[in-house]
Amino acid sequence: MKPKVAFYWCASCGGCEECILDLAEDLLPVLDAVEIVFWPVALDFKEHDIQPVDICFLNGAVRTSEQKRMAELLRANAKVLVAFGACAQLGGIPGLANLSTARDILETAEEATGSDGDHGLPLPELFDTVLPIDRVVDVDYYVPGCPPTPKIIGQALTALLKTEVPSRHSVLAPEQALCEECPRRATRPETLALDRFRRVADTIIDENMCILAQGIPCLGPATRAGCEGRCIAGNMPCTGCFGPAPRVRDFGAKALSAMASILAPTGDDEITDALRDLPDPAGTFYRYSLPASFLTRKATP
Amino acid sequence: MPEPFEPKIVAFFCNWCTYLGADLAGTSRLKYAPNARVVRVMCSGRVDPQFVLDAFAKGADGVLLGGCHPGDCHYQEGNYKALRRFKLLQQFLGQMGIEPERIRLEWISAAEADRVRTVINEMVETLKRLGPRKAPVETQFAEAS
Amino acid sequence: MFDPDDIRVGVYVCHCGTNIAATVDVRELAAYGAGLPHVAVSREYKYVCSDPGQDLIRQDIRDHGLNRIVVASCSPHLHEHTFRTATAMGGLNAFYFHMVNIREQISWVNEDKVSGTAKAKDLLRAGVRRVAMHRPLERGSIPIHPDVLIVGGGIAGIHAALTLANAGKHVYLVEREPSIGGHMARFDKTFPTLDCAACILTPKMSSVKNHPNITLWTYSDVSALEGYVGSYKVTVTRRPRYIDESLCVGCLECIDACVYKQAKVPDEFNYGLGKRRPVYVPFPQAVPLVPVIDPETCIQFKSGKCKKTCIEACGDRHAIDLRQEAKQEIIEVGSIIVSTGFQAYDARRNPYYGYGVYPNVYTALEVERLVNASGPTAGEVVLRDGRKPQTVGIVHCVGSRDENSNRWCSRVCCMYSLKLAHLIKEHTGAEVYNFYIDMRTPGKGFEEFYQKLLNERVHFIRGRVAEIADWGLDATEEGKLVIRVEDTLAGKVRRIPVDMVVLSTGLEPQADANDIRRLFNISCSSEGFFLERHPKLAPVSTFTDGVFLAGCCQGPKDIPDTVAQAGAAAAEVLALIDAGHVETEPNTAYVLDEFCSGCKTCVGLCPYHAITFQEERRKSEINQALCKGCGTCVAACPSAAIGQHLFEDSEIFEEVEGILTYA
Amino acid sequence: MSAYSYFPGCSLRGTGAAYEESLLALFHVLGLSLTELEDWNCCGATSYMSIDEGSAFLLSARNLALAHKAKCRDVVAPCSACYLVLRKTQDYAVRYPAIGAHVGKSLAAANLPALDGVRVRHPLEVLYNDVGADRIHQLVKRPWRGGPVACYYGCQIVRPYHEVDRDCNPTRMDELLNAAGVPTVEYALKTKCCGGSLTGTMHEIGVRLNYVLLKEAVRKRAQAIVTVCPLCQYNLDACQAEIRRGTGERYDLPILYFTQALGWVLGADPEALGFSRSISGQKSIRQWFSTATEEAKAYV
Repeated sequence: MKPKVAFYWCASCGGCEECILDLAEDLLPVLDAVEIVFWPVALDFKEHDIQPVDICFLNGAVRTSEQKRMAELLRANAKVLVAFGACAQLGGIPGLANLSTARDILETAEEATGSDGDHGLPLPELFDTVLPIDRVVDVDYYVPGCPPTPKIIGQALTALLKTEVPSRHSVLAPEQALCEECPRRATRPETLALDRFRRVADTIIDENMCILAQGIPCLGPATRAGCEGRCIAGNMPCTGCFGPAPRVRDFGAKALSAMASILAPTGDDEITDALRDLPDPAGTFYRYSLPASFLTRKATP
Repeated sequence: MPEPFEPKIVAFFCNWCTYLGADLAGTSRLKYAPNARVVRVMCSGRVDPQFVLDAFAKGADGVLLGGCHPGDCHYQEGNYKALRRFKLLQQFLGQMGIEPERIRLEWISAAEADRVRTVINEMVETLKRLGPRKAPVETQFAEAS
Repeated sequence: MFDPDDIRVGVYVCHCGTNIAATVDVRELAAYGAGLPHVAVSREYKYVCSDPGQDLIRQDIRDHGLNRIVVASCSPHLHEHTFRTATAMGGLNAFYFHMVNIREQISWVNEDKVSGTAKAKDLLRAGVRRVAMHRPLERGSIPIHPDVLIVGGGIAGIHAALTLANAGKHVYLVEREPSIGGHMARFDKTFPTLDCAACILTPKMSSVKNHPNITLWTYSDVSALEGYVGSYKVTVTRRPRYIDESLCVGCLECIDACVYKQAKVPDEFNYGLGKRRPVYVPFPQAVPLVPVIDPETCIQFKSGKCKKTCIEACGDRHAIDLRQEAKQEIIEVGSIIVSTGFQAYDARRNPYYGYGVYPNVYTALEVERLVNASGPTAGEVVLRDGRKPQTVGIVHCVGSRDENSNRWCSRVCCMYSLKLAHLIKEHTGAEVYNFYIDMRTPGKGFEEFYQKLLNERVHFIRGRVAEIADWGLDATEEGKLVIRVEDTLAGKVRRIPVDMVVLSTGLEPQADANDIRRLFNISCSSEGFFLERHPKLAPVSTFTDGVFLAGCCQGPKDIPDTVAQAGAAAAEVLALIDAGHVETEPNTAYVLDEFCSGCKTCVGLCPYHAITFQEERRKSEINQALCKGCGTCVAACPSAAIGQHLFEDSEIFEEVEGILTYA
Repeated sequence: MSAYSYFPGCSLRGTGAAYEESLLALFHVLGLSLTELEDWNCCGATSYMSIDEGSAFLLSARNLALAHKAKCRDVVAPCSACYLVLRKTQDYAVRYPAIGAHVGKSLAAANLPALDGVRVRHPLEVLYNDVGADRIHQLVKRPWRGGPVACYYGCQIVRPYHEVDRDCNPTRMDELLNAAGVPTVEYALKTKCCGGSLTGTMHEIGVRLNYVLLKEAVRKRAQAIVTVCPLCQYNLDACQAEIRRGTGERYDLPILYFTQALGWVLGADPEALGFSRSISGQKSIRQWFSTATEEAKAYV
């Protein structure tokens, strides 16, 4: 009989669900191979429909009491729990909420909507801190990406459906960083000494040249490969959605270190000047991974 | 009554200048505050920002980086790399609600024993004024859940 | 019997007599150590570095199957090597050892025992956690190139060069002046024996010149240095002297033939007390005895309209080459001795002593030239106007032991002031007054020399001179220099009129000591003299392997001490050369291919070009011989694909963890 | 150009009137505004400082506080004694917490602000740093018709504080005068004692000290001594007659303030420079500083 599969989303944009459908015709063999027993986004499922499954693909981060409960519930019912996509693996874009507090966020929202905060029905509690799935429940595998690419998903599925499965806690993507498969690899000079960093907004990026070499902080060197350099192909720098390379403990710190290292200036003021167009290190280096970083969130009184 | 706050400082000292400066402070019997814990690295350029963030995450109240004076690096220019990383890191720490005074990069030569004492004493004073670091995340999550 | 995968740490807390035990509770610390994870044995011992201490470690490794060792004692810079050896003797890999510094870092800098012990516990805990991560490592070894570079041809450089050359080693001696000899060549007599400086120095100078194992480059500077102990690549720039050393026979006819019939140029060697011609040798016994042409003053260079009588005089020797240009020599050496000497304190910095204002205020070095038979006055001690001085005042500690200039004692001034007092009295029969703060004569025969001077009726007045000026209160002071001083023995202020004042200026680092220091990658003490590796146990070594110190560049000292130190430096170099190789610290960085994405971030960062990018493999590769182990590439690698032996990320993370988590 | 607050002190309203007149005239031609500190009191110098230090500090602290209250950063104290005691108070209030507290308490009682933010300046150093020798040189209006002068700095403006000039061998007055075309001689006694108040208490010693100063100046062929301090000026000026009587040596040297010399060269009205107040050297003064001859020259 076919392995039972569940899909669920926590704090995420829904893109991870989308990308399952983006498999298009490749979806059909998947549907042959597995039996989907829980997929609230696609069909009407309720909490009580949850049943024991072989594999649960859980996307999105955890930022509410409800998401926490669902994660625990699904963990309990799944033989294999897969953290699916950047939010599930690292906290993702919602993780940037860790730069503020639940109260700030709610107040801003209520201000914007003119609501008095009394919603008349019990809403789940919004946590101060957004967390990746594995800070709430034990996770068996990770599928990186914002969102994961069809290729990565395909590989992940086949890997998981094999008889001898990959080692637990592993990330189902290549071991090296993106430069390894970057279409512009050859144009990366051996020695970089940038006078300063530049912004995408006010730079015309040469389509055939290493983007980092053009002074744009491209996180390709720090980011796990597997996406086939899609952003690069779109002439945009890598922003790190595939997360850290295997041996890295804090994605942003490593990316920051690498970027700072290839600057040329040596004087105090020259360095400050070189960093002028890099005003938001947190947003630049931790765009997808703040909740999974050492500091996890902004310190608040 | 509660014990007076004693800040914990993790110090990364380069092997050739600052660590020797600290050794000299020892042989010269200079007394200074006991709050700093020194980790020896070969060069300030070896200090991976991960170490600094890890130290803060694990509850350090301050992190002190010590290297050779510009132009004096035993490895020619490691200290410049340290300076660049430091400046960017300090900016990031600010965004994370960690006061800039909590991280300090100092050039201290093998001869500047007294500088070791002054810097550590100063930093301890500053940190006492700032008070303990704000509660680390786990407790916040515990409260939240 | 013991499972090798099971980590068994031995902890040894050293009392260092009372050095540690006094301010750290060693018993408590050892007990605490015993409670830490992985710790199988934890002891405290009076002197762990002693033989019994080391035996203890060796024995425990066997009896308790220890496979990691932590010693909490002094700085790793002092005894890390000792304990690694002990660990190895015990049959473990030497790098299964970690040292925790609780002396320089704690007991010597901390006031109370409670906080000291607490700090020690943190560091010990960190050490134990760290050592658990250690992995066995093998030391590399570098062959030592047998040739030696000596920088500075004063008595220190000369003595070291001869010692090494006589031992059959090839020496390159580089001197920036036109002749070797340094300050000593300017002295007349040497204290306390009063034997003639020239008589003992010049033979050594000429044997340097004639020694088959010595390549002597004067009028030259070391302009670049790369490499490391065993194989340094040195670039020496030889400034043009416009006379070909290989062709010149030292007849000096060119000098007599110079169109300048009178010597007009103040001559450097005599501190401007004498004159020289544009073509000159600094002094008659110069080595090499090859003149220099000074383009600043030579008419040919200034106007191009000289009869070039010097070239005529040189005739078919054709040694004079006015188109000569600076020449670069590139040499390979294995070790280096830095003996760049000192400079005398500039007496103008004490305006109240009137040097440069009153013509008859001299510095001691100037007077050395005056009393010197081969000096500008042929040994006549006369004032600028030619008079013989009736009374002379010698002022000690000018630019020494002074908050406002240099705080240190220059060590030689008391003795050379006595010497000059004796010589001046001998040459002129003048009344000589010494003004001193303390008489410091701690040396073989020094005190006796002082007594001798006292018997020669030289006056000694204890007190720091306040002022030297030419204004007089009465006839006795008219036309004299009046020395105002508090005579602290008589307890009154005195005014002493003299004809001549000698300022005993102190010794200080060369003006360009900092450039030299950076060139050779060595440190300075706070006063600017080069820093020895250890004040007692490694007085001629530096923190850069293969670079040694000799003479006053390391601190003020007299000739005997300088020569002794030069000998010591030569011995260190010989030991290095005869060992044939040095073992290197295995703290190099290396690339983990399976994680390297070929992003090239590291390649440009290495100051030693040890990292190359392997196009075909698309990986970076680190040359283990070239890597110095700074670890900057390790910190920079965005995929953490570079590791560093002895300083692995995991090891440092564990250390930090240990410091901050209360076990 | 910044505004300076002016602290005259007692001397410049007494024996040192010429100093005040020439200072004001000089600052005027230089276009520097000098406003007298309102309600100033005794600086607390000499007798106070040696008898009751505490009160001395309070006296000068009040002046500094007034300046601070009047929102002016620079207090110009021409009299060396005033300069020193004000400067010292400022320093000690910081260096010794006890004194700081004592001063602070009393100022608070008089609801005056603290001392911080006020700089004690001496006109010599103001001219040297804020105007500069080059500017002085450009502004020269009259030639110096006198002979070479000996610059005499006295003790208090160079010790123990070094803001005005180096403690031994100060040269800034020489530099300014030379820039203004006034020749100076090498004068070894430039910071030696002028006898201070000894001329009043132990007269012979005071006079002897001045004799030494004059003798050396003459020996160095100086035809006048230029000072920065009313007490120095007074001692040197007033002692000469007595020294002539005592020694039979003929001393008749003009003892000028540097502000008089510079004021003349920079074209200030000679009448406003207080030359007439000098005791000694009247003859030379009349020769050197009369505009009559100058105008006469203008015709030929």
